[in-house]
This record gives sequence, C-alpha cells and structure tokens, in this order.
Amino acid sequence: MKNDNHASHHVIVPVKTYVAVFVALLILTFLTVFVAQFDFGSFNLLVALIVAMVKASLVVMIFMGLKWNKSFDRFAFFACLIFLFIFFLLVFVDIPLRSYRGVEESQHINLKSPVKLIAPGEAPVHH
Amino acid sequence: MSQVALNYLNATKGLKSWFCTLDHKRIGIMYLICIAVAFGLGGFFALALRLELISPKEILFTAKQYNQLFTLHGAVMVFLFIVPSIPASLGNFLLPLQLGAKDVAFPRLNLTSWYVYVFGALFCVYSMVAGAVDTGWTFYTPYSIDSATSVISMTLGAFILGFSSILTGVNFIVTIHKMRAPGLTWFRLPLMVWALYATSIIQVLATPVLAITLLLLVLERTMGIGIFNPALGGDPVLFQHFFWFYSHPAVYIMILPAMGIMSELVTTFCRKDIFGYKMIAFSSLAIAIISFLVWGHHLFVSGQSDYAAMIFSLLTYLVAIPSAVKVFNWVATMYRGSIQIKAPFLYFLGFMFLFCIGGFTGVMLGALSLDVHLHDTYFVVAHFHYVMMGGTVMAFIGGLHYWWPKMFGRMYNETLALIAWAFVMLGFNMVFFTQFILGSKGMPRRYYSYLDQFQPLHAFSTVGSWVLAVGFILMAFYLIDSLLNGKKAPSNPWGAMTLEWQTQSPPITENFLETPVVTHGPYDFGMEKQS
Amino acid sequence: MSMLVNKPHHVAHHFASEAQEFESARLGMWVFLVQELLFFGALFVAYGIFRWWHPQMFIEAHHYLSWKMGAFNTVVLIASSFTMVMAIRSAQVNERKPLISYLLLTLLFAGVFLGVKYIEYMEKIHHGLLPGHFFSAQGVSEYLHLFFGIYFTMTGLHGLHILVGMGLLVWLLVRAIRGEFHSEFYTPLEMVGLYWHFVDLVWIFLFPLLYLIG
Amino acid sequence: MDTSLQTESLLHTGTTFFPEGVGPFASSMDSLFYFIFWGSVIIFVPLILVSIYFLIAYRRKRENQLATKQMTHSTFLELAWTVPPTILVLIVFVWGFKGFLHMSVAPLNSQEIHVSGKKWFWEFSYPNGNKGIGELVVPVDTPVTLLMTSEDVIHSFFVPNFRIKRDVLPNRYTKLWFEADKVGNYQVFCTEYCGDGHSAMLAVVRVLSAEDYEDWLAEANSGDDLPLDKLGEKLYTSKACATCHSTDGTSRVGPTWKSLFGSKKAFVGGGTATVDENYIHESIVNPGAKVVAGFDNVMPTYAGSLNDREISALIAYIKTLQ
Repeated sequence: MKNDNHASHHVIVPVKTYVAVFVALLILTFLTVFVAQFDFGSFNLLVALIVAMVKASLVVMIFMGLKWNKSFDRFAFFACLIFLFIFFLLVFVDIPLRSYRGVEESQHINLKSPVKLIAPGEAPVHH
Repeated sequence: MSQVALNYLNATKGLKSWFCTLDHKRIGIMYLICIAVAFGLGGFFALALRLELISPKEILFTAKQYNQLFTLHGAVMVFLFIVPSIPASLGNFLLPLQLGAKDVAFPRLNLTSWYVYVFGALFCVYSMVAGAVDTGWTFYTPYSIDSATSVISMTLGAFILGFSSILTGVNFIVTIHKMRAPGLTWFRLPLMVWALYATSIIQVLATPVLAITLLLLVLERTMGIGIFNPALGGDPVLFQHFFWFYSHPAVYIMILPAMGIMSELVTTFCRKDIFGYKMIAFSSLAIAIISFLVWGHHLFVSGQSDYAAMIFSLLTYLVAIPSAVKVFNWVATMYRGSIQIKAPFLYFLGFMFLFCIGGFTGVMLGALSLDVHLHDTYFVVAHFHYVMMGGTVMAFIGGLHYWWPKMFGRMYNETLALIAWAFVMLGFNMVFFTQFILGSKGMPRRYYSYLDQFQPLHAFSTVGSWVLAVGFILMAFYLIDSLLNGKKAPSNPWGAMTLEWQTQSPPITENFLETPVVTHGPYDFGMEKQS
Repeated sequence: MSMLVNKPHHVAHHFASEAQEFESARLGMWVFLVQELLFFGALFVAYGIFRWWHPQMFIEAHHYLSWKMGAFNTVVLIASSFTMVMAIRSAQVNERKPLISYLLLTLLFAGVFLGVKYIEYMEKIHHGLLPGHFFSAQGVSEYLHLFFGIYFTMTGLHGLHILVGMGLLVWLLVRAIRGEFHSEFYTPLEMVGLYWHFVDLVWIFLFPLLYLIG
Repeated sequence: MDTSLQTESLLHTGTTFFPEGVGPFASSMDSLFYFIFWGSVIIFVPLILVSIYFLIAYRRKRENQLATKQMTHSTFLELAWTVPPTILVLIVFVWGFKGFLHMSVAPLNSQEIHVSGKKWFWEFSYPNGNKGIGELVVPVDTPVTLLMTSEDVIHSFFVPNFRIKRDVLPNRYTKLWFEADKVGNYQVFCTEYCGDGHSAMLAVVRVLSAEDYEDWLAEANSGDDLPLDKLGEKLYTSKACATCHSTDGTSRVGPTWKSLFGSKKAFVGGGTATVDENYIHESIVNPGAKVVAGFDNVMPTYAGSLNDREISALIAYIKTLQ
C-alpha cells in the first residue's frame, strides 16, 4: 500500500497558526453577536450562517488538520456535507410546499401554574 | 495445502475464549448464530400470521394480537435479521480473508458491536414479553405516540442495533482502505468487497438518522416534545421523511451484499472471469449513492407536493438501472463458462428469478399513478418479499452454502440441499406470487380480517408458507448434520480464485501463514490454462 | 505497505506498521464523525422545518434565551479547542508538562461550559420553559413549547457529547501523566482531539441558530 | 368483520390483476400496468431462457473442464442493456407522472364533500349539512372532491375500483377527487395502519343515478341541519366575525371576506400564500401565525369555540363571497 501519508502524520503546526485561528474565531464570535443587533430582514439567517460556516471551516481545516490531511478523510467529510445538503433540500421540496392546517394544540398543553415569565436580560417582544 | 490440525475453531477452548475473542471469524460465527435464531423467530411469527389469514374470520388471534405479530415479524426480520445478516456474519468472516489481512482494522470495536447487537436484541425481546409493540415496524406517528404497547423498549432496541450497524460499517470502511494485502489494488478486489464497501457507506450515513428519529420518538412518548405529534403542533409527515431517509437506503444495506455474493457465485461455478467487473463495482457505489435520494417514494400518497413526487419518482428509476446492469452482467458471465450446478449455484439461479420479479414490480410501484393504487396493498408486501427474501435471503443462503466448507471445514449433503432448494422456491412463489394479485385487486396490507372474496388466494398463500417452512427445516437439519457427520472439506472445494480459498479450511487464527502477495484479479480463471 | 522488521511495541498484532495503524485510526475517527454529522444534521432539518412554519414563534422564543451566556459558552468552547490542539502539539514536540496543563485546561473549559449550561437550564425550568408536557409558561405564543422541545433536544445531546468528551479527556490525562504519549505515539490524543473539535463545530451552529434569531 | 359493510362490490370482476375500473383514472393506470407487465415479460422470459440454455450448453462435463472463452467486457452489449431499459423506465416515469397530475388537480365544478377519518370509521359531511357515516352517496357522472382530515392518527382513503388513494392526516387537509361513471356500490378501505380496528374501517361509495340522487337528497333534506354555507353565514354574525371582517369589500380591523378565497396575500414578516381551506383554518385557530400585511395581530384564537364543522361552515361561507 502506498505510504505517502506518512508525512501528514508528522505535520507540526506552528503555535503562531493556532493562536491566529483562535483569535480569528473570537473575532468572528463577536462579529456574529454584533451583526445580530441589526435587522437584515430575511438575510439575518444567511448572515449568521455565513459567519458560522467561516468559523467551522477554520476549525475543520486548521484545528482538525484537514488542510494537511490529503487522504480519503477529507473526501469522506466533504462528501458527507453534500449528503446532508441533499437531505435538507429534498425535505424542503416536500413539506413546506404542502399546506398546513393549524391545530388547536393549546387545548392539549397542560397549563399548570400561572408562572410569570421574565426573560433573562430583556423583555419579551410581542409582534 | 496439507491439512493443519490447528484452526480458528479449536485454537483456544472454552466459552470465555469465544465471548472475549477478537478474531473476526469467531465474531462472524457468533453473529451467524444470533441471526439464525432471529430468522427462526421471525419465521415463526410469519407462519402464525399466515395461519390466521387462512380464514377471513378470527380463528387464532385477536385483532390486537395479530397487529403485534406482524409488527414483531417486521421488526425482528428487519432489525435483527436482514440488516446485519450478510455484512455482520459472512462479511465479518470473509472481509479480512478476501483482503489477505490478519483481521479487521479494529478487532475490539468488532467485538463491541456484537455485544451492542446482543444488548439491542435483549431490548427487542423484552418488548415482546412486556406488552408486544403493535405499531408496525415503521413506528409511524402519531399512532406510535398513543399506542399503549411497549413501543419504547422496541424503539430503544432498534436504536441500539443501529449503533451496532454503524460500528460494523466504520470498521469495514477502514479495513478495506487500510488493510489490503500487498498488490491488492482497488480493481483487484473481489466484488463481494466492493459490495460490502458500498453497504458500509450506507450504514454509516443513513443509520444515524434512524437513531435520532427513534430517539425523538422516545422523547415524544416520555416528554411530549411535540416534533412529530400533530396534537402538539408537530408534523407526522416529518417523521416519515426521517424514517425513510434511513429505511429506504436500508433496503440497499440488505440487497447490496447479496449482489456481492452473486458475483462470487457466478464466477466460481462458471469458472469465468466476471463480465464487466468495473460496471458491477461502480454500480454498487452508484446504488449506494442514489439510494439516498429516493426515500420519498414511500410518501407518494401522503399528500406529497407534486414537485417532490416528480423528483423522487425520477430518481427511483435511476436506481433501477444499475441493478438491471448487474443482472445482465451475471447472465453474460455464464456464456461459454464451465458451469457446475451445486447448491450455492442453485441459489444464484433462484436469486436471479425472484429478484427480477421483485425488480419489475418495483418499476410498477415507482410509477407515480400506479403507486396510488398499489400503495399499502399486498402488492407492496409481495414486492418487497421478492426483493428481500427472494433476493437477500436467497443470496445469504447461497453464500452460506458456498463458504460453509471454509467456515466449518465440513461438506454438507448435496442431495438434501437440492431438495430443500426446491421446497424453498416452490413455497416462496406460492406464498408471495398470489399476493401480487391480492394486492392489485385491492387487498390492503396489515388487515386482520378481509372480504370473503379474497379467501381462496389467502388460503393458497398460507399453504405455500408451510411448503416454505419444510424447506427451511430440512436445510437446518442437513447443515447441523454436516457439522457432526459431514466429510472433511478441502481448502478449495469449488476451485475458486479469491484469497479466502488460498488458506486452509477452516483457516488459522491469523488467516494466512504468510501475508499473500496479489498479482492478478480476483476471477482470473484464464490463468488456469497456463498452470 | 511497508514491511517493518522492527515493529514499535505499541502497534497491534494485525497491523504491519505504525503509520498504517495511525492512519486507520484517523480514518475510522473521521468516518465516525461523518456519522455524527448526519445524527445532528437530522436535528437541524427538524429545526429548519419548524422555523419555516413558525418564524414569529422562533423570534419570540429566542428572547427567553440569554445570548450573553450563549456567547460566553461559545468563547469557552473555542478556547477549549485551542488548548486541545496545543495539547497535541505538546505531545508532538515531547513536552510532557505543557501537555498535562493543556489537557487540564481543556477539561476545565468543558466543565465551565456545562456549568453555564446548568445555570441556563435551571432558569428555563424555573420559568416552565420546558419541552412538551412539562411546558407551563403562560402568556406566550402557543407553539413555544415546540421551540423548547428542539432547544432541549439539541443542547441536551450536545451536552451529552461534552460529557463523553470529558470522560475521554480524563482518560487521556491519566495516560499523559503516565508518560505514554510522545512524538512517535499520540494517536489517542489526535482522535479525541478530532472528536472534541467536532463537538465545538456543532455548537458553532447551535449558538446563532438558537440564541441569535433576528 | 362487519359483514353489513360488505358490498356486492366489483372487486372480483375486472382483469386478472385489477378490479373493474370506474372513473377517469382506471383506463390509463391499467394500461400503464399492462405496459410494464408485458415489457417485463419480454425482458424476463428471454433472460430466463438464455440462462437455462447456458446452463445446459455449458454445463461442466469433466472435473477439470475450463471455460471455453474468457470475455470480460463488450461495449456494444453493455450499451445494449443499459440504454433501452433507461428509455423504457423514462417512458414509464412520464406516463406515471402525467397520471399523478391528473389525479391531483380536481375539476373546478366538482362537488365538495368533507371526509373525516376517526378510529375506526369514516364520516362524510355534505354541502347541504347532512352527515353520513360509513356510506358516501354521490351522483353518477359528477366530479366529486373529497376534502379529508383525521381526528386522531393517520388513515388512508382507498377505493380500489376508482384507483384512488390518499392519506388522511391529523394536521392537514388532503384532497382526492373522482368521477364515478357507473352506478353501483364501491368498497372503501383504510390503508394506513391505524390500530385494532384497522381492517374494519370500511365504507361504501354509493353511486346513484341522477334521479335516485335527487330522491336521496329530498329524503335527507327533511332533517333540520343547515347547509354548510348557510350555517357559516349564521356564524358570521353570531360569532362576531362581522365586527372586524366585512363581506362587501370594505376594510375594517381585519381583511374583508369578499373575494378572499383564492386571493394571494402577503404577510407581516415576509412570505405570501394563496388563501385556501388550510389557511383559513389556521387563521381561525391560530390567527397570529400569518398576519396579512397592513393589519395588526389582534384577533383572538377561535380554537375551542368553534368545532370542526363550524370552521368548515365558515370556509364554505367565505367561498360563496366571490
């Protein structure tokens, strides 16, 4: 069997790189919280997801070492992401296109004690 | 090769040497025993069901008992028998042998997955004795949320069995990637290995979705989280999507390894190189991948959106093509071969006949408009039994007969094998061909009682189930007999080319005295001329 | 496959070389993580469907979660991922003391994460913001229990993974103290590291999707 | 089994594989079936015959006999058995899909009947306010749309002679339509497993001639139940809908009901939808879910204060306000 992965086995990443990624992840966390203050309408989700994906890529490529790992591992991981995407896609081609009848579920919920609700931090917003 | 007294069966003695073994061959045998027990149990439930259906009126069981019986038949056969059947028993035994390896990549994990299987099976057995579950093996919500029977234990059982399946899949993928003997390139792998590889991919990618689905169902019953419960604002259709995202690929977990066995059988017993090696190998991978994209065809009559129905129906037809290609390739392999008709090859022929019928009726069910009429009728029952039993079980039995001398070092009685095969084929077609007609005439499945006009066909089907049972009982008899009285098997009784036949029967603990070096393809029978 | 004559002592009997063993373990780990990805992925599909149906309810619901605690926990997990890679690096360069300190730090961060999670859960329980049958909050929109069903399932399963990870970290710590890891052998460290980063990865998506819906 | 529900149904007549076909879907579906059937026979029989021929012609006569030819591929053959089957299944796909679309689009003039599946019986609510259990009465040669929902678990409504089937779900309306072109009694089955009474959850579709149907209506109308849309009109005032919703097109606190059904609405917070039965139902029991743009979310839920029939009545009434 081929032995070309022996090198990847011994990749030693400089501390500098790890620290840089760590700092970048912190900044991106701050960014995602920061942009959540603004309302981009239906783009809110998109923005949050893009930031999350950048963070995830950093973790996968550097911390988990896929950048240096040229073997089948890398293919397996990305192929799986495609499968996950298809799963999402096909479920969303069906269920949201069906019409949905609201159900009187309020009758089924066990309303026990009248708890006054205080949201941590801020007051609930009603629309 | 001269007979060496020491082999994996007698290398160490005592129960502990089996229950703590890390030898893939012993683990394969332990799986085989469990699977045989599960098949017997599931078969017993099936006979009981058929007996009740001999009359449209209640004769043996109440409606509730009947519902529990068909649920247990389905759950035992699917989760305990057919999903682990070929990969975990034959696969475990063969994979390292065919790769020329000493063991699978993670022997401890292998043993663990057997224990996980047994643990999961215990949950299922508990569910049977403690208020047997009556939801159908599909656990559709909201019925499974409200049912008063022991749904949770069966669900947890299937959940745990799923992990056993995942661990086996992980182990096989790594083994195939990393443990091949020197010179054994990807295109020199036996097609059984390709099939197991494709199977493992599905096991790893699909089973976790089943796991989370069943977990959510348990949470639904215990805490009412509401995701699948329409009474709480949830959606039962989402459950069906989740469930079939696993359970449709699971059908291919069952059939792909069977197809692998077919390729081994046809080459050995025709002394022919396989026709279209790459086509067959890649069609296994193609089936594995496309099988993930067709689950929605189980939801055609659930009010599915027209777009989704269109996509799923089209993709369903795409997955049919690679299966058809395999069948044609096997027939082509027989051309100008040197065909020896032995028991394993009889099962090869049985598979071809039954699987084709299963496949053609699958084409009918994949047609959107026809599916509306045929969905949830006996037509579907007959179709999947032709594929699962006519396909997978036939191949499993064929493979078992083929590798039996290698596994136990004994030959079985060929005449009795022929008679048993005849019973199985006759009985099977009696039971299930009638059900095609029942179904298209409008007989719904999971019916405890039925309209009088369906009785003749139902009764005929029930009589067929007895013929089938006789075949299997005979088989159990001569196989057990061979262990005790069978004549000693040579290392390569069929004259096959793959690596497992290059070591003694039964093999030694680490499989090969010396790691083999591979210089040619797995079915290179053309070489025999020179030698 | 290289035929090593002198096998290092830790290579299992059925492997031919240390490289083969390491790569097998790493591939096995990745395939396992792929399985984990589908496991959580299905939950994200469920999340997506319910969010699509009840966008207003999701917006209301996220006001009952504390984004501050969520953000704090995100930072904690990222820090633990950082200490984890540093631990592996220490083993690679044969630095035993830093290895132990980094593992300890990772374990500490994991504990802090679960501690914060505990405070959050307690607050939810206090307000009756619980899944399904246990939901008792009033004056909220009627599908809110669904959000908390999803919230508790997702964060609960994630928390469970953290707990398993902590167990693995303790096991690593014991082996590290015994001095079993060095530049030629750190396979278990690498494997647990992959697992740990994956758990971090899940949280990276959970945090904005649950706490920052706007 | 409850034999009172057993009909002199036409399940035993018809072809080998099908009960007698009634209505617009049967002929196309049966032809598709027989197309696949004969196509399969044309492929299957030669395949088996060739295999048997090979078995006989190339059987091993001596122990050491080798194959006479090693052939590992043939591009021509491989194309020959890949391309034609692909074309055939694509034909089948298109044929099936067209049939499916035909079944999912009901004619505009069809008569609407509400179907409710419960453990373990079928309840039918007619536009004139009548209700029937276990028996659906329809006139011959008239398109009928069934608007179906379940009270408990999933059921499925199956009439073999009509070749129609659709799941009946607890949180949705599903639709099914048919047009019986032959007078008679037709068996209805539940085909989604629903518990102990599953196999007894039967019903009959009675297809009557035009005159018989009139007679049946006259007899049934002697009851004092209001027709659905008349009941809806009554509820419009008695349940105070009129406070916020006009029927003449003027805008009050809420959107007018005039020409509401079938119109397209944009919602607060994004998204649009066409007003259909499901939307109206949702707006009654969960008004805050989709608030029409330009209005405030002030309507209280009517869940619990209106039963299903009353909600259906309001839907029927809104439909009349075109």
